[in-house]
Amino acid sequence: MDLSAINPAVLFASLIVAATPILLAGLGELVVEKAGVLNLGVEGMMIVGAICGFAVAVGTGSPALGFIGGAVGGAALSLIFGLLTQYLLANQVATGLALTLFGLGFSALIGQGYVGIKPPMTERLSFGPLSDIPGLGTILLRHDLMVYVALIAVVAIWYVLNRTRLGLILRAVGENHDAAHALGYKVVRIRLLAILFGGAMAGLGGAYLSLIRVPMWTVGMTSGAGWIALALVVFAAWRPGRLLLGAWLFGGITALQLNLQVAGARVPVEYLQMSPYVITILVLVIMSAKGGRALGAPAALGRSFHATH
Amino acid sequence: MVANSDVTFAISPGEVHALLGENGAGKSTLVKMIYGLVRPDSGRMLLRGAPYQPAKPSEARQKGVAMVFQHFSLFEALNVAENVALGMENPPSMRELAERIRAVSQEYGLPLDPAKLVGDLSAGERQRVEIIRCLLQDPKLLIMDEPTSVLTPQEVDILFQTLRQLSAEGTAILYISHKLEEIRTLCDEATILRRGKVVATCTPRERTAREMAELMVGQVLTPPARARKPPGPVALEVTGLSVSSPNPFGTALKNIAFTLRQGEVLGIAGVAGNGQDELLLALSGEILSPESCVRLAGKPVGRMGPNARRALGLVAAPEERLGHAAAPDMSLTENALLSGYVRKGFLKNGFIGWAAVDSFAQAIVTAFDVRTPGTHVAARALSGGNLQKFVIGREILQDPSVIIVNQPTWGVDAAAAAAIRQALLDLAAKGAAVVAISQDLDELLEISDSFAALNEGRLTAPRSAQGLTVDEIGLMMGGAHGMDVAHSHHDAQGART
Amino acid sequence: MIRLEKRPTPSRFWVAATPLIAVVLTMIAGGIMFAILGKNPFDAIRIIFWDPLFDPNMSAYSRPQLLVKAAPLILIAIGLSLGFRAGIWNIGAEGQYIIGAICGAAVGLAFYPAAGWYIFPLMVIAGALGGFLWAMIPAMLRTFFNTSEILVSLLLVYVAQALLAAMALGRLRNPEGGGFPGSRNLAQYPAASNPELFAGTGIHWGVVAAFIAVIAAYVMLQRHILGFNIKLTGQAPRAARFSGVSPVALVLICMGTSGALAGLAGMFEVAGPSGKISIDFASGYGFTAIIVAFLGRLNPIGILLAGLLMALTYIGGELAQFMLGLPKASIQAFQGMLLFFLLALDLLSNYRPRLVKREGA
Amino acid sequence: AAGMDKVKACFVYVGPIGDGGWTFQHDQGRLDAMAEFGDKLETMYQESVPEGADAERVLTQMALSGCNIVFTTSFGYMDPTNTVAAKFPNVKFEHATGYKRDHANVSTYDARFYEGRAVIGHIAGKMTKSNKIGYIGSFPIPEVIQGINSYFLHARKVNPDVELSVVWAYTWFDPAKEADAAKALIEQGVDVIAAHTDSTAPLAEAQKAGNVVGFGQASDMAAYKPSPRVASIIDNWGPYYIKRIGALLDGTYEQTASWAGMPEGEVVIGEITEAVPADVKAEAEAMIAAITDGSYHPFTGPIKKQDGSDWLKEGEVADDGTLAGMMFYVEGIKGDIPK
Ligand SMILES: Nc1ncnc2c1ncn2[C@@H]1O[C@H](COP(=O)(O)OP(=O)(O)OP(=O)(O)O)[C@@H](O)[C@H]1O
Ligand SMILES: Nc1ncnc2c1ncn2[C@@H]1O[C@H](COP(=O)(O)OP(=O)(O)OP(=O)(O)O)[C@@H](O)[C@H]1O
Ligand SMILES: [Mg+2]
Ligand SMILES: [Mg+2]
Repeated sequence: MDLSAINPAVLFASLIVAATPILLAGLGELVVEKAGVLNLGVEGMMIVGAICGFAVAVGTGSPALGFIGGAVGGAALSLIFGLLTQYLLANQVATGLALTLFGLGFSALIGQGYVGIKPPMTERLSFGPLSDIPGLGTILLRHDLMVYVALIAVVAIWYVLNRTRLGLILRAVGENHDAAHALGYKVVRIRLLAILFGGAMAGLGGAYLSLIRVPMWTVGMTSGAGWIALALVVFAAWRPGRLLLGAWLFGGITALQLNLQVAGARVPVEYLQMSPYVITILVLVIMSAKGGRALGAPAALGRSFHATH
Repeated sequence: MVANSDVTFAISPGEVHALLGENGAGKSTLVKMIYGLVRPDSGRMLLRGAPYQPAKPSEARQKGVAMVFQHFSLFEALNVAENVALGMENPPSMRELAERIRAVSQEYGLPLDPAKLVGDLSAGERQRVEIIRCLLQDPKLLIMDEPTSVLTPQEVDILFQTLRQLSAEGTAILYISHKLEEIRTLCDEATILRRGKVVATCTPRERTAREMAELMVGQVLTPPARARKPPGPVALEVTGLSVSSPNPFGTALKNIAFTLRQGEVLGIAGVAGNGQDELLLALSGEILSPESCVRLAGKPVGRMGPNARRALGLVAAPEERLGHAAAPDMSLTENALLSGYVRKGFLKNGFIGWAAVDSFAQAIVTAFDVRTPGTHVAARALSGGNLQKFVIGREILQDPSVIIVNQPTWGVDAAAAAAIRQALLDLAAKGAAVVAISQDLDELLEISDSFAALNEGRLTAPRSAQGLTVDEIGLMMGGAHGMDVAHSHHDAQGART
Repeated sequence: MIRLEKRPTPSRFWVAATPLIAVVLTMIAGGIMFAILGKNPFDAIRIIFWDPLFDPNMSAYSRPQLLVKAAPLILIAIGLSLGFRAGIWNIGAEGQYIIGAICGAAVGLAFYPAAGWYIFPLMVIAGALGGFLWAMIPAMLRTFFNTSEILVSLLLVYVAQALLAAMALGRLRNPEGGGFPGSRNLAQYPAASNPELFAGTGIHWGVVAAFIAVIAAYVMLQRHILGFNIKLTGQAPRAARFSGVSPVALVLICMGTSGALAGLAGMFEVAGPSGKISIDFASGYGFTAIIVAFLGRLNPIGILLAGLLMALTYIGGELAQFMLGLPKASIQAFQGMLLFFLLALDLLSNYRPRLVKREGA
Repeated sequence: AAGMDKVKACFVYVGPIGDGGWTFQHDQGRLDAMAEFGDKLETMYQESVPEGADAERVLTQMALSGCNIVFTTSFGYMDPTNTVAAKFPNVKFEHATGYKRDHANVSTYDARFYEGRAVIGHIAGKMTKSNKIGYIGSFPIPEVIQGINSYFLHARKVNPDVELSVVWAYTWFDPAKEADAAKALIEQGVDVIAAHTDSTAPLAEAQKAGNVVGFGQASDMAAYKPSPRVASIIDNWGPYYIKRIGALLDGTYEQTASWAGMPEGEVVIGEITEAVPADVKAEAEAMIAAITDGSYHPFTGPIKKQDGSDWLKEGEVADDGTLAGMMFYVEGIKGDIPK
């Protein structure tokens, strides 16, 4: 075993990339849940984003347009969820699960002609000699644009949620939809917009998988990333900053496990696979043991809103 | 159903105008139309001479209409400043807003910390948040829907001072309350609604409370009759009861103690949020306490749950009818089973004898004159008063030795309220002990033998109700609030005793 | 503008009519999709909904297979529906299903190659117990630490899947299997197999268990105080506490029952139709059952029908795939549409849509 | 047996035909057969059939709907295939990669992928600059171990300094994880990667790294030519399907256990690109020729096991039985096979 072969800076840089899809999708879901809506269909929206992004990028030759296509695809699918749960008052858990089922099938249908194709390459941003700074340069300055978009989104979403009126209204709707309605806020419309944003972010996450992280299109290629994004939101106690840490943890454990294997360490892989989930459960327990409000769950999460007048 | 039909009234600047009516008379619906939350099907409104038809609350706010809601429109997980900002059209930056909240709240004598979470505030402080939110917008018309139902008499005084100051500044105030004495103290004119229609207008100062009540109900009211009997042996004994609240924003009980004899009615006064809910829960068995803190006929029951206590003869009727005392979407028959199966023996090996349950429900409906198409009807389809009669009837017909009721006539029309009070007194006359928790002091004075007040989770020592004045009760209730009980105007309240 | 008014009581007519309308709408939308894919929509719809039931060549085999396919879905959904009614969200039935299968199989394999009548009953107990204990993890965490059971039960699915892989590759690997992952075939070990009860039908003990569960749940919800308490807790949790229901006990009972039933389903599946523990033994029954529970409106009879409907789309879908060369994805999308329509129309049983005229402002 | 005028052949696939790997190649084989036989062959297939209970039902339904021969293309279908075969003695069943033939109408078939691994091992040994080569393993089963051993033996043979890192992904197909595995190898200095998992993700990762090469797996993965994909191992099932369906048509069909490789055209090395030096390419082609004409067996002694004990003596050739159950590394590979 030669653990010295593992360069921590390189490992960290790669876990940042591994974390980007779940980070993007998790951020979207965080906003959705802050508005009081539980959308379990992240996996479905991600994979539709993956194929839409892939198809557009292949069709136009432009990864940038691809990402826009992915976002649009994810948002379009989330619109179904929005209409069903917000206007037709369908149960959010069941609708979310149905969305995932539909998304997996639908993406495979669209994707029939895209198997085995290589998408246009997304260039890494160039920071010139800065990228060669040992440590920090390796970790932070050798990525593609979307990695930075995701990191900026963390800050932007934190800022909007906590420092702007828009964020205040969004949180108010998620806390107490009846009171928000009484004050004249359009609960359903705000939630629908949040759902669309969540869909777009999940779509971006999916497109990142199919355009950069993997990059290819295959049926079912998200293989559970959407579910991880959901777990992340809870892990993060609905805080964007902690979501970033969580994404690195989830992205990191697989990367670390594989690196240890390469270095020749004897790792019980089957059991290590469980570790991010077990760790998340432990974190959940610790946080919830601290008391209800430390958890920060929006009070109206998952409840349907129907104005009586 | 028509909530309001053909309602006409006018209010001038600086006037405090009362809107009176039974529950469900349509008061809230009317003011929601003025605030732009509900659209009228026909008719017109004029604001300062100009046609006024707000499509949404923000439009009403822009035109200078502000409203304090009957059911708080606050967000517990947000802080005071954020809550205020949500109710304003163009709030300044958070820092500036916090400054203004501090300034305005000082100016009107309603101190508030803008950074505190609303969830951590008392009911009175929450009320202030709603009021400050309105004041910050310099309203031309301020609507207040039952603002005092959760305030101590002293807090009410402070509020009235504020309102008088506002009306002196030219703000028109539309004031809704069921507390007729308050209306007499505060309001210049009153419009009385019944079943959505204006039935009368009057000048409150020139009428007695009873006269106004009879206008609202449309019938003559008689106070309940009672036969006094010497009390029997101790039925319920509470000593050193301290429990924390199951609700994160609730009030813990601190060292509660009282003794209650058979045939006795103990009235417990207190403003909402001072531990009434918790007291009922601790007595009924929903919150457990150390074994000997609660004794039923000498037997320690502190660690017993509701059903074990029911088996021993203690029943309870919580304040919240829909959701606590009754399940809204379940039928009356199912709701009769809800608390009745232990004492009525409806179960065999856990299997339910539905026929017996239904006849019990029928019996309640008949005995308590519950107006309903049948026992198959869902609880939420009943009017508030009828459901309350059902709930109280369900407990009384179980033949309890001790009954705990919280707000037994809250939101119930006068006739039904009288019937409920009479039923409680009849039960006491048969030898049961009654604990009546209420915010309605007149009600307590009417039915109690002894009297105590709950105040931030502490109970004053019970004293005989004989010769007690509302003023004294007010002091018992508000004493520990630490507010300056400055000047008060008890002229009107004096008339009540 | 359309406004929704809550009905005082759910409409019986619409409760019965909405699933039928949803199926018809799905046939139309699905037909359009099949036509776009270049297949005859009428053939496709006929093969999915008609042939498994009535095709002379197929139906003798397909009809009992409907029960076989629906049985685990129904068994799991019945358990879940109890919790869902009480507001307890176990969405990790997939994990409990896997653990039930592992435990049941492990007990059976531990006796290999002994014979004995007691082996299969012991496996049944082990399967139920495994699922029960796995469900107790989120239940305990919820009652003692107030941790969201939704998240914990879901996360435990991934742990269970990793355990399944570890078992298929390690402990339970068939020593005579040429090193391939996967256990011995229990179906070929008579003492431990969940046998076909009626020759040629494939019907096994799991189908029987599903029917027993439906009847038991129906009786309990209608006539037993436990069922009443479950409904009460879901509709009005505070009223339930007033009534004397212990929320802790209820969480444990509901989670435990759903876990045990999911574990049983897994155990019957591994000892019968599936035969062995393998890496991809889990086929998503635990998640599909959630949808089945909602489609059945959390009512045992409804769940029975919903389970059969889902099974029909699976089996009919399979037929359509190889008869018409439809891609599997189109069947998944078709199922998704069916669920969307069912969920969307559910509204009509509880709300009445009203057209309201708006006055010109 | 009598021949048939027309055959209906049915295929059961474990993944979607859009997986670009294992299932895709089986479906290519089906298409080859259709092209070969035209009107005389009708085919049906079903994709993404889970290996448990559903397989048995799908097989039964296929038999009921008139299939004459059913190809079940994954190891996990072994038991269902044999069970259903018992009920339909007139239908032929062909199970890929398994070993159970409980009934006269069940045959098995597999391919000698290790022959291809020998060729790419040779290329890897020659092309590595860091002397570190990598292998992404799916599951520790004999088929994969054969591949690892063959790859390493032939790399070592031409480059005594070569070191092999094996990463177990515990999946046949999970693009993101495969990408991570490739990345982990690359970050620790590996510059030639072979994979026994099915997606192109490792190649894409190699491309990002720039100076790393790899090989197409299962399918040609031509999109990554000429580099990083410098060669590929193609599963080519067409010849086998054509042979078996043809036998059914002309009445020569018999139960078999087929384990074919390069000589039969079932294992094909895809184009060796110009990124490979000409001399290396020539050596690789010579090895292909030798294996194809039967003059060279990739496991020819002397070979020692990892623990130093003798396995094959000078000139001795491994027997199929040992290969089929191979659960040991050869000498020189570091690390253990996970248990
Ligand atoms: N848009 C509407 N159309 C018809 N009926 C309505 C409408 N909105 C409310 N109602 C009904 O009108 C009645 C009056 O309700 P409202 O809340 O105005 O009473 P209230 O006088 O404020 O009573 P309380 O004293 O209990 O607050 C209720 O029965 C309510 O259900
Ligand atoms: N959704 C509904 N649909 C039809 N009728 C309803 C609905 N909700 C309430 N009602 C009816 O409206 C009437 C008014 O209910 P409400 O609770 O406002 O009565 P109320 O005037 O307050 O009576 P009380 O004085 O007894 O409380 C009741 O008779 C009730 O049956
Ligand atoms: Mg009102
Ligand atoms: Mg009322």
